[in-house]
Order: sequence, then C-alpha cells, then structure tokens
Amino acid sequence: MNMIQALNSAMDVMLERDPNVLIFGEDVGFFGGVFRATEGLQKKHGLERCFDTPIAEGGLIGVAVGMGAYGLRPVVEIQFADYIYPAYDQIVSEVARLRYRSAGQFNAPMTVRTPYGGGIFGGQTHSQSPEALFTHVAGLKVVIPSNPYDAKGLLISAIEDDDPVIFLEPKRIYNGPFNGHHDQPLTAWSKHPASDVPKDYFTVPLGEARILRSGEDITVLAYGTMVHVVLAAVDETGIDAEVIDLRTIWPVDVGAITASVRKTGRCVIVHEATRTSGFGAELCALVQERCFYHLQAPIERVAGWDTPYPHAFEWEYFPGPARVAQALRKAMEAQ
Amino acid sequence: MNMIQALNSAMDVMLERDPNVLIFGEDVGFFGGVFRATEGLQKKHGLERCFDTPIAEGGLIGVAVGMGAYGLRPVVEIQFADYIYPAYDQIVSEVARLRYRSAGQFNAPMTVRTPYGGGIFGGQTHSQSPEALFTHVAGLKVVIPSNPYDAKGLLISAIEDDDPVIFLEPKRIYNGPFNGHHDQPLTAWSKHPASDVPKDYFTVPLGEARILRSGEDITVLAYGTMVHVVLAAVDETGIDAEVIDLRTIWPVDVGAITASVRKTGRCVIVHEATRTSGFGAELCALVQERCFYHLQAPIERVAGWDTPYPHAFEWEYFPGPARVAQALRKAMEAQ
Amino acid sequence: MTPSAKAVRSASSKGRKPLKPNALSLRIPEPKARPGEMLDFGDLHLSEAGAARRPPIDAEPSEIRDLAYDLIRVLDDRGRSVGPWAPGLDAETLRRGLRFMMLTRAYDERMYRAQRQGKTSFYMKCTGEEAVAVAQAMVLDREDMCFPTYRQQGLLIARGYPLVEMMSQVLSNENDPLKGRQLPVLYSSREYGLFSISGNLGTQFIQAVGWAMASAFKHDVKIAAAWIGDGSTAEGDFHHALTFASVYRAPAILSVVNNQWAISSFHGIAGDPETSFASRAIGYGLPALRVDGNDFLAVHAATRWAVDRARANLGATLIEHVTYRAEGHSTSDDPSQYRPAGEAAGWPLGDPIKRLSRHLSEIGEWSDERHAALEKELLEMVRAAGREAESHGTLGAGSRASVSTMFEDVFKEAPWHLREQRQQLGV
Amino acid sequence: MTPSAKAVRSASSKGRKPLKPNALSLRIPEPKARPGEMLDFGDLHLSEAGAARRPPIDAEPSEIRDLAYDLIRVLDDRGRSVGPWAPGLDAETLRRGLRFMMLTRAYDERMYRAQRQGKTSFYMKCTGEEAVAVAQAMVLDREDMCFPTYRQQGLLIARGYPLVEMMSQVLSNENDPLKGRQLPVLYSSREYGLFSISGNLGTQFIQAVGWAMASAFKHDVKIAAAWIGDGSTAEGDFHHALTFASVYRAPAILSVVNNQWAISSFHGIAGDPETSFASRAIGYGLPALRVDGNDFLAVHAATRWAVDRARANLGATLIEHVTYRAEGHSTSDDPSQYRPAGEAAGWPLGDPIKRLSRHLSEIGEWSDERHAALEKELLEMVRAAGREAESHGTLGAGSRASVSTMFEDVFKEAPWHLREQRQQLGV
Ligand SMILES: Cc1ncc(C[n+]2csc(CCOP(=O)(O)OP(=O)(O)O)c2C)c(N)n1
Ligand SMILES: Cc1ncc(C[n+]2csc(CCOP(=O)(O)OP(=O)(O)O)c2C)c(N)n1
Ligand SMILES: [Mg+2]
Ligand SMILES: [Mg+2]
Repeated sequence: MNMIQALNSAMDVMLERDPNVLIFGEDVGFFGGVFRATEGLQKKHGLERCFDTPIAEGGLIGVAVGMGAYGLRPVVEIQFADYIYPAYDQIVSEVARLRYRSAGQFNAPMTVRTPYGGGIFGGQTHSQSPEALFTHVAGLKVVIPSNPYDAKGLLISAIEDDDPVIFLEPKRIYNGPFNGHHDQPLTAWSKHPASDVPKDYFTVPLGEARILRSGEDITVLAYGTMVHVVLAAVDETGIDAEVIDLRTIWPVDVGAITASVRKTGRCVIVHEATRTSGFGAELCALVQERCFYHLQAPIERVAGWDTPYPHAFEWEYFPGPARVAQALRKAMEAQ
Repeated sequence: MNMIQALNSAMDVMLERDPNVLIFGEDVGFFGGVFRATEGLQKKHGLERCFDTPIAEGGLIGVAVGMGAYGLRPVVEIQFADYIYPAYDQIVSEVARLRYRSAGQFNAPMTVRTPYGGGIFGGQTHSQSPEALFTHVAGLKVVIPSNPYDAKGLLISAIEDDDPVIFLEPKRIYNGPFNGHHDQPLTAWSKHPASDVPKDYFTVPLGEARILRSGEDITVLAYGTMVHVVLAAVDETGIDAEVIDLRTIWPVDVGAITASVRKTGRCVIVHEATRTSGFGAELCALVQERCFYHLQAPIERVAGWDTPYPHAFEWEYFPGPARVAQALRKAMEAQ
Repeated sequence: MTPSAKAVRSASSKGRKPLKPNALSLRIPEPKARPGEMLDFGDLHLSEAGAARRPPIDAEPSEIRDLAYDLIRVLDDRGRSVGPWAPGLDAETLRRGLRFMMLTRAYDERMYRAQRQGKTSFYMKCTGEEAVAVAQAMVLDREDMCFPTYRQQGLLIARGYPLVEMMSQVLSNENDPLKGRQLPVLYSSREYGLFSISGNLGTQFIQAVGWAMASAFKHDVKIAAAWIGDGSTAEGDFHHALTFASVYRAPAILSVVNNQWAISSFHGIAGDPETSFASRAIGYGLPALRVDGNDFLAVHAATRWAVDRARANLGATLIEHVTYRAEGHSTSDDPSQYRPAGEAAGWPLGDPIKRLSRHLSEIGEWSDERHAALEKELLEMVRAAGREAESHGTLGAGSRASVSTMFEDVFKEAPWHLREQRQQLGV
Repeated sequence: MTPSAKAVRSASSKGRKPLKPNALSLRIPEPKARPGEMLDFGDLHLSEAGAARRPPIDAEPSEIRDLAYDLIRVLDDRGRSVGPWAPGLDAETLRRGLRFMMLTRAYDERMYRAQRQGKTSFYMKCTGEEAVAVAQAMVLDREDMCFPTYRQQGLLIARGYPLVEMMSQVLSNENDPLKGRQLPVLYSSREYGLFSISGNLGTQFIQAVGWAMASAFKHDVKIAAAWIGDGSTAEGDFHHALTFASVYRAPAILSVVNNQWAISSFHGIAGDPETSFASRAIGYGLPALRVDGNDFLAVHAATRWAVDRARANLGATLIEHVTYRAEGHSTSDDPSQYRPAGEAAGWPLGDPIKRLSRHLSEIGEWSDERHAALEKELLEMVRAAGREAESHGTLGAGSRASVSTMFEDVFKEAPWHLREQRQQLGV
C-alpha cells in the first residue's frame, strides 16, 4: 500500500469495528477527499459514517467535541494543515482541556487528520508544518508517520486513544518516500518494505520512536518526510549516524533519544517547520538537559527558514539532503 | 505612574500625535477597558478614536488588517490573552504574512495589546502565557514589558513600528512589581524607580534587552512578571547572577544573551508559560548553539507545568522565587 | 438611518479639516442612556401579552419569520395568562418553577457574599434572568444535554443538583467535583447532563450541535440545548452552530439570552440595534422565536414548542430570550460606571419571580404569606448548605483537592513529562 | 421537511438494530444529481426577468427582505433588457463589458494550458462567472478597494491591469510583481486597488469591512468591495463581516458568489438548500439582493444600487450572485467525479458572454461577425502577452526573482536571524 491506501485502510477497519467511529471534513464524503484518503468509505459504510462538512474548520472541530462528549469517536480531516487555524480556539481551549477542566467527566477522543509539509509547490498556504503550535498545548498528542505501515498502525492507535490526537500527514510522501532529491525520479512505495501493510487491524503504539538506522557517531532526530531526507544525507556523507524516527512527537520518546545521544555524543535535529520556536527547539532543550555531559558538539538544527513558504523557491526553502549533510559534517567536525 | 497609567499615557500620546491611530476592542470605549487601560481616551479623543467592538476577536483583528491596508495604525485590545485564539487565523495567516505575500504592497502595522499571565486566581482562562505561539510565526514581533517606563516606551515604539506587534502585558504587575511572594504585601509601583515615567512622548526601542543586574556567575533570562520573581530569588540566594530582561522576545536581543552567557558560563531561563515548546526552549537552543564551549552546566528551564492553569493551585503552578532559587543553585552546583 | 447625533458631533470634532461633500462617516452605536441620563428603552420592540400567534410545530421556517420580531408574552400586566402560547401548566408545576427561581436567587445572594467575604476569587449572578434557565430545564428531559454559559446556574438547581456540590465548586474546596481546577461558576456535571462550562465564549454553541448530531446519528431520542449571551453571538462559533444545525437538521434548542449587556457593551454593539437576535436564524432557514425572557410561562411555552419540534426530527430552533442583567456582570464589575443606576428597576419586562408569584396569586394558588415563608425556607436551606460547603474549605483556607491532582486528567494517563514535573514539585 | 430518501435508506442500512419509536436521524444533504444521474436544478428558485421590484436606495432593510429570495434578472430569454432593474447602459459600455468578459475567458484558457504544459504548478479558471467580477468592476470607482477571492480575475482585467503582469504572477517568473512568493492566481496590486488574495478562505470579507470602516473613519468617499464563495460563507469571518458591517454601518459591497459548488461539495453543504445565501443578511439588519450572476445587466444594476447606497453613507449590502462554476475547481480537480457531465451545459441561467452578446445583437449593436473578430483579436492579444510573459521565465525554467529576495519583506527590515539564515543559504 502507499500512504493514502494505508490511511484509507485504517479508517475502513475502524468504521467496520466500531459503530461509534465516524468521519467528516471538507470534501471527504462522496468525493473521498482531495487527497482521496477517504475514497469509497461513504459508499461502503453509509452516508452518515463519512460525510462532507461546511467549510468551517472551527465548526467541524466544535462539532467533534460535542460528539466526543456524547460518546462517539470522530475522525475529522482538515484539508490542509495550513487551514487548521480557524479551529485553533476549539482545539486549544476545548479539545485539549476538556478532560482536565471537567475532572475527567468529559473527554474529546477525536483524531484530527491533516496533510502538512512542503515539497509540492503548494506555496504559502499548502506547505506549512505547524506541529509546534500543538506540542506547546497541554492535553494534545501529536503524531506524524513516515511510511505506510506506521501510517495505518498509528492512525488506528490514534482513533482508539481516549485523548485527542493531532495526526499530521506528510503529504509529500503520500505516494513515495521522497528523499529531497527533487531532480531524481520518485521511487514508489511499492519498492519500500514499509509498503507491506496488513489488510486487517493492527496497531503501532503511540509514544514510541523507531531507530531506522543504528550508528555510533551521531544521532539524528527527525519525523515525517524529513526521515527520508536524513537517510539520503547519511548515505551520501557516509557518516555512521543513528537515525531516529520520532513518529509520536508529543509525548516524545525521550528514553530513546537520551540513550542514543549519550551513546553518540552528537545530535542533529531536522524538521521542515520554521526554525524559531519550532519543535526542534524543544528537542534541543531536552537533549542538552539530559545529555549535557555527553555532548561533544553543539546540537545542530536544520529547519525551514523563518519566512513563509515561497512558491518559486520550493527547493531553496525545503531543508534537503545537502543542508542536512552540511549539518552532519559540522556536528562531526566540532570538537 | 503604575503600568496601567503608563499604557494609557502611551495611547493618549499617540492618539494626540497621529490622526491615523485608533483604538478598539471589547469594552475599551466608554468604560475604558476591564483593566481601565483606555480610561478616558474616548471622552478625550472622540467616539471613533476609541470604541467598543463586538465580541469577536477574529473579527476585530480582521478589521484591523483592512484598516492597516488603508493606512491607519490600529491599536487593538484582546481582553485576555486566553481569548486571542479565535483571532489566530487572522494573525498567523493574514497579519503576519501580508507584507511578504504582497511583496511589500500592503502591510498591517497594528499593535495587539493583551493582558497575559497568572498570579490573579483567574483560573485556566485568565492566566495563560501564549507568547511561544507567536514567536514561531514568521512576521510577528513579540514585546513584553516588565515595568511602567518600558511599558510606555515600548508601546509607543510598537504603535509606530510598521510591522505587526503582539504586545503582551503581564497583568499581575499592572499595579506593582509582584515578586512571587504572594504572602507578602505588594509594594506599589510608586516605590519603584521605573514608575517615574515622562508624561510626554518617548520611546524604548524594540529588540533591545536590558541588563537589570550585572553579575559574574550565572545568566538569568526572563521577561514580564518573572523578571521581578528572578530578582527576588537572586537576592535570596545571594548568587551573583546577571539578570536580563528581554523586553522584546522576538526578534530577541541575541547579542546581549550571548555576551552574558559567554561571560558567566551558566544560564537559567524563566517563564510562566507551559514548559514544553515554550519560548524557553528556543532560548535554550540559541544559547547552546552560540555558547556551547562556554557552558559549564546544563541550561535550566523554570516554567509553568504542562497542565492548564488550575484555579485552586495558583501558587503551586506559578513559578515562584523558590523554584527559581532551586534552579539557580542547581546550575551553580553543576560542574 | 442617519448616524446618531452624538456620533456626528464627535466625528466632526477634534478640529479636523472640513469634510468633503458626501464624506462618509463611521457609526458607533451608543446605548440610549448612560449614567446620569434619563432611562430610555425606546429601542425595545414589545408586543402585547397574548398577541403573538402560535404556529404548529411543523411549520415551515419560511412561514413564521414574523415570530423572530414579535415578542411572545403570556403574562399580562395583571398577572393573567393569556393568548395562544399560554402553556396551561398546573399550579404545582408553577410553584416548582417559582421555588427553583427563588432558590437560584437565594443561592446567588449567598455566593456573592461569600466572594465579598474573601471565601473565593470570583462570582457571577443571574439575577433577573432566572426564568430562562429554570423554565427551560423544566421542559427538557433529564436525559437531554445542556451546554450553558456561566449564567444558567438555574439549570443545575432545577435538576436538583446538590447545592453543597455547586458551592464547593465555587469555593474550590476539597469537595469540589472539579478538584479546584476551574474558575468559580464554571460547573460541570455529566451526571446531571450539564456540559463543562467554558471560559471561552461561544464555543459551547457549536459543541451542542455536535452532541445533537451524535444523538441523531445514533438514532437516539435525546436532544441538546445550548445558551449564549447577546454579546457572544458575534463569535464565529455562533455562526458555525446555526450553519451546522441547519445543514444536518440537528435536534438542538439554541437560546440567545439577550440580557441587554455584555459587560459594559450594550446589545447594539453585538448587532445593529434595529434588528433582533432571533432574526439571525432566518438566513439559515431555521425557525426563530423571540420571547419575553422574564415571563416564566412564555419561556416555558416557547421552549416546549422548540423541544417538540426537535423531537419530531424537524431540527433546531433559535430562541431569543429578551431579559435584563439586573446586577453587575460579575464580582469584578461595577455597572454604575456605564449604565444609569435605575435601569434595572425601570426594565419594562419586570422581574420574573415577582411576575410568576403574582400570577399564582392571581389564580388563587399563592399568597404573600406563602411567598414569605418560602423565601425564609430557602434562605435557611442555602445557609445550611453554605455552612456545610464551607466546612469542606474555602479558597485559600481549609482543605482542597490534593496538590498532586493538579497533574492528573491532562491525559487519561500521565506521560513521563507530567510524572517528572510532579516529582519536581515534590507531591 | 423529511430527510431525503437516500439519507434514510443509508441511515437504516448497515444492519443496525431496529430503531426506537420516534428515533432521530441525521440529515446529510445531497445534490439532486450525481454522475450518471439526470440533471435536476429543482432547488434553484428562479424569477422571471424583470419581475423583481427595485426599491429606492435608502429603503429600510426591513422593507426589502423579499429581495433576498427573489432573483433580480434583466435579460429575458430573447436577450431583451426588461424591468425596473434595466440599467440602461449605452452600447459602448456594454461592448466594453463583453470585451472584458471575453478577454477574461481567453486569458483563463491560455493560463490553463500553460499549467497543463508544465509552465506553472496550478491554475484556477472563472469560466461561466465572468459577469460577476467584470460588471462589478465597471460600477466601482477605480479608487474603491477590492478584496476578492481567487476567482475574480475579471477585476484586474476590467481595470486594465497588464496581462503580462498577471501572467508573470502565475508563472512565478522574474517579472512576477509578487517575486514568486505566492501560489498562482493569488494576485495583489495596490496600484490597481486589488488587495492581496489570501489562500485562506473568507479572511478577506472582514478585512474589507475594516478597510471600509477606515475610509468612513477618515471621512473619505471610497468604499470597499469583497467577494466570497458560497462554500466559504460557512467560515466565521463571513459572520464577522456582516456583524461589523451592520454595527458600524461600513460602506462595503459584500458579494457571495454562489457558483453552486465548493470543490466537490454542493451549495447545500454550506447552508440549508431550502434557503438563499442572500438571506443571511436579514438577521443582521442588512439589505440583500439575490441576482442572476450570469446576467451582466442584472449584476451591473444590483451593484449600482448597492454602491449608491454605500456612498450615501447608508452602509453595506449583501449581494448573492447566482452563477455556476462551469469548469473544475482548479487544475487539481476533476468534477466528473462528483457531478453530472452535462450540468454546466444544462445550467438554466446560461452563459454570461453568450447572453450579453445576444442582447447586443438584439439591440442591433453587435453581430456574429464582430463577435468572431473580437474573439480573434483577444486571442492574439493573449497569445502575444503570453509569449512576452514566458520570455521572463516560467516556474522551474528561465529566470525568477533572485533567491535572496526570499528573505525580504518578512519584516520591513530583516532582523539578525533572517540575515543569518540568508548567509547560511549563501545568497
Ligand atoms: C472568547 C472570549 N472573549 C472575551 C471574553 C471576556 N468576556 C467574558 S464575559 C464577556 C461578556 C459576555 O456578554 P454576553 O455574551 O452578553 O453574556 P452575559 O455576560 O451578558 O450573560 C466577555 C467579553 C471571553 N470570556 N471569551
Ligand atoms: C480556511 C480554508 N479552508 C479550506 C480551504 C481549501 N479550499 C480551497 S477552495 C475551497 C472551496 C471553496 O468553495 P467556494 O467558497 O464555494 O468558492 P469557489 O471555489 O466555488 O469559487 C476549499 C475547501 C482553504 N483554502 N481555506
Ligand atoms: Mg449579555
Ligand atoms: Mg462555490
């Protein structure tokens, strides 16, 4: 399966297993979503199990809060992460705090799926990576898969989780493990082991990172599309790096991170989001707090520039293999 | 002047000097605002220079964007920072990006004033510190004064600035330099040198931190109410700390920070906001990137817990002098 | 439609250069009266008691738009129940309604004083608005879910929620069901069908529609009821609620409590003073009723109509309750700063408790003696409850939930970072 | 008002347990026809050309609510201009309108193909909707500010904005006034009074109200005009715009372009299909006009009424333009997936260009020959402009703004962190 098929399969499985699961969002019903992630689900499971909503992100998240309080498990799609801001009040003030403020009487067990990230010439409003705007909010879990297998397993875990989950989908790798070499043909998921996805129910637990490549010299923390960019950069530099795919960025798998950095003594953090106050800052702070005496070099951050995502400068903005390689070398050279 | 009087004076001066300045927000008109910051301004300058708006934060920021495009300089009040989220889309997608996306044709030179922070038993929705949700957004300046003099000088600079400024007012110190000792009587601003505020026009430049106390052993970075808490903790521990009031948290005065930490070799960062992905994370990352080889101890973060702000636990939540002192000692003891 | 005199005066003031011919000007609405000025309720569109028609519950919204501008009133000036909306309730029910309203008021008095005595940080009364929450609670089924604002404490009282629990929430003490986490009056009770009250205005309106959609989705028979203030109708979530309610035909009762004020802003700041809040529903194809919110019988009857309609799977109704916030916005507010002192007393629709009491007397089911006795009984009851609640602690004195609970319920299970932070605090 | 057959079928499907008596059910609106089904425009409320009344511009909104449900049409089936709304425009003006609409369509064709040829990433046509932007631009003064969506390219064309500049924006080349920063079609031109188009739906609607308030605040004579799609009316900013416009009586023309579709969602998902988008204005006390958006004369006349009203300081008008999105939502869309193939052709209100052309012929001011000649001339013009624009580069080929400009205009002056990042990139 490619990533879209895996996500579709996860929702199909959950609609089948749990009558309280329903899916809604802009264009997700009859049409199956602009990225086709919900294709066929309305036809198969019925009109009210997967339907279109008005274009009002705040409205559809607000509706999901009420449904959650009733006892349903809504899975909502925000068409692009760039359009989640109209729902920010409902997410921050309501979804994230409901369990706390009601002392556990009510909760909002919803999954908010939304495609994020660049690399598709989507310009300023189809390319953003807003994950740090959610990791700062107490009460939210934030999940970002990097391949079809994890996408399905993590999405099922998210839907079954009793806490709200912001599920960010790296749209650039929906169809293949894009490694940042935009000048080279994209290899399809079918050639990738993680495209071997069971048809049936299975889960990948939230909160557990995955070591994609173990190494001795340096630790690289990444998630989403950047995981593939990092692997390419590591190959190209020949540096013996340990590459960690965080998968759940909050609550993050701090154990895996700490163990690795204590072993390697060096760390590079990579994300697409703008650098300042990005999630890389939190990772950097966590690492220096826990591994200070093991660090042999400053922790490097490779991130999007602190500008909006400019249409014509896709590849100058996108933190590709060259910038990652540069950071790897810098961190290795430092004494 | 206390802080409210200083803010009022800044707006009064700017209404007088610039016919394009106008003020609006919920209850700011006839009544003068729930914290009385705009008291008397409508009466003095006219109904349409300072007026009430509908309760629609997104609406009033949207209106300010259009006014800015026309050529006005709106100063808007969001009654509490906790209520800024309905305006988040307008701020992130419009205010912050307008100059960039229009290649400089249009800009939104607005100042968004809003009281923030805890210490007043305001519970979850009158106590938040959302600054990091704005520092992550390219195109916004974020300013936080810690005393009446700066409040007036910085607010005038913000109003005159051609870029949008999020102006966060630490409501706990409106009436006096609260140092976290809630069991002790609050000393009034009148006893504080910074309460000596010129009646007329003056500015305090954006982007410049202020060293409140120079010291040799450790650098403490803080802003807003926490500045006074830090000074108290430093006194009580007798540690020779250099205390830096950031004043403008973005773009931050990285020069002042770097120089200080290179001198002291130790650093503690203090804010009220929830710890994870708070602005302290960015400060921590900046410091370790620039001062790695000078650091003798891990950078410590003292921050609000990663929970909503609980009404009955005001002082267990609020990062008071004891927690700051503890962090100072920890950082000093580390080898 | 010309801008108000004041506006023009002040617009052309401040020695501006002479205006262009046909220069535009900004209209800033102002209330008819400010402190020191004569009372004036001229912009309040009243109808005679009994005048408004009562359509069948399956009427097309397009056929009943007039009811968004009329005012449904049942009690006339002499306290008689008149017209097609007269609900024909038995005396027993009316006395229960009166009792709940009086208990709500007595409760408010007690908790207001508790705040003044420093036993808590904050309090909000609903004085003058008791009929709205009480009458609506009596029409709704116990299983229906309420999504109120901070000013519908009458819902909990009418549903028999223990006063001691309510008070304990306000006092943030050890007995507070919300463990001291919420600002006073932001109650929550799943058991009593009251959704956790938010400090952020308007959010509950669309959530109620979601709950109602869920009930319909499950082919259940429960409906949702939501309340919002006149000022808060300006928030996007009000629009979201009407949009989703109309599109999915959600079984919800959507009430706008127009108490004329939003802190210091009069209703004309939330929408053109020339129109009604009920009429917002028209553009969504939803039915709307504008009702005398201080008339217990009218509120009861209008709510009955909307509830029957929703249960018949005909969707949501918007009800505007025309009432008046007789006291300050909250204990932090001083209304004498922005409205004439006598406004509450001069309010044309009177006081809901007096009016229902008068009606009961009018039909020979009540007397001043019984009224006084009931007042005394309720006062005692509240006093006793207050003493018991305070014995569990008050804010800043006596016991409260254990500090470690501060780290619970952020997530279902506390992740590593919260366990760590809890240890740092040493609890 | 019973749920659609389909909804019931599917609600009771999936082998659920038998429903409770009077069980509720969720209504999910569906378009009358999906691919493979018979066309059906039954829910479109049409009026005869010339039938709608034309009130004076200072009419009270409460007196003209009917116009929110009527349909203002001027051109009848034979191409004659009839009724009180006939604007009485001279042939010269009509021919200019026709020319602008045809140029807009030719431009769309060219840029659509450019995208298909890989010269840019994305494009959006306004085919079938040309009358809205063109007629409105012709009524507005050049000094009035436009806050459009991505589907009003006709505004720039009618205001004479150079085609080469427009194309350069779409191609993100070195000549792009927006320096390659924006997605194609998100134009901006302060000089031509067109506000920077946002990728986020609805935001411009309230911004336009703010601009109009600023003009009134300065006692200026300029007004603002804003456009929003039917689907986007569900966003909170639509509600904000109507609220602020009514409260402050802002001189703004607020247009809802109801082209029946929002990507794959039909208009009934944005609001109850039984009502009109124009009627949203009623609840705010704003006047509303529902107009045949494919009738150049009707759009012109309705806009004239609203503009005169706004300039007379009487505030905003909401205009619903009933039109049809004849092509895909964008180059990323395939409408055959979700609507019947013949729908565009079967659209009852026809094509705006054909209808205006027919009218001109009807009055003896136009002919097929002249039409063909004009088509040819415009095609040539667009071709020439296209060649010139492409000589400045296309996306991913040829020149574009220098990379260092990527770091400019985030702030007025680049702070230290952006200077550093620029150095890191080595530009
Ligand atoms: C989103 C948001 N904005 C602002 C506030 C501050 N605030 C609290 S109550 C209030 C007035 C509400 O007035 P109204 O809706 O009429 O309700 P009422 O208090 O009259 O019952 C305001 C502005 C808030 N709590 N939430
Ligand atoms: C806030 C936001 N949500 C969602 C989108 C994605 N989106 C772009 S266009 C569109 C449909 C808009 O339909 P409508 O308002 O009817 O305008 P039309 O395209 O028909 O002209 C959607 C959902 C967006 N751009 N912004
Ligand atoms: Mg009110
Ligand atoms: Mg549309």
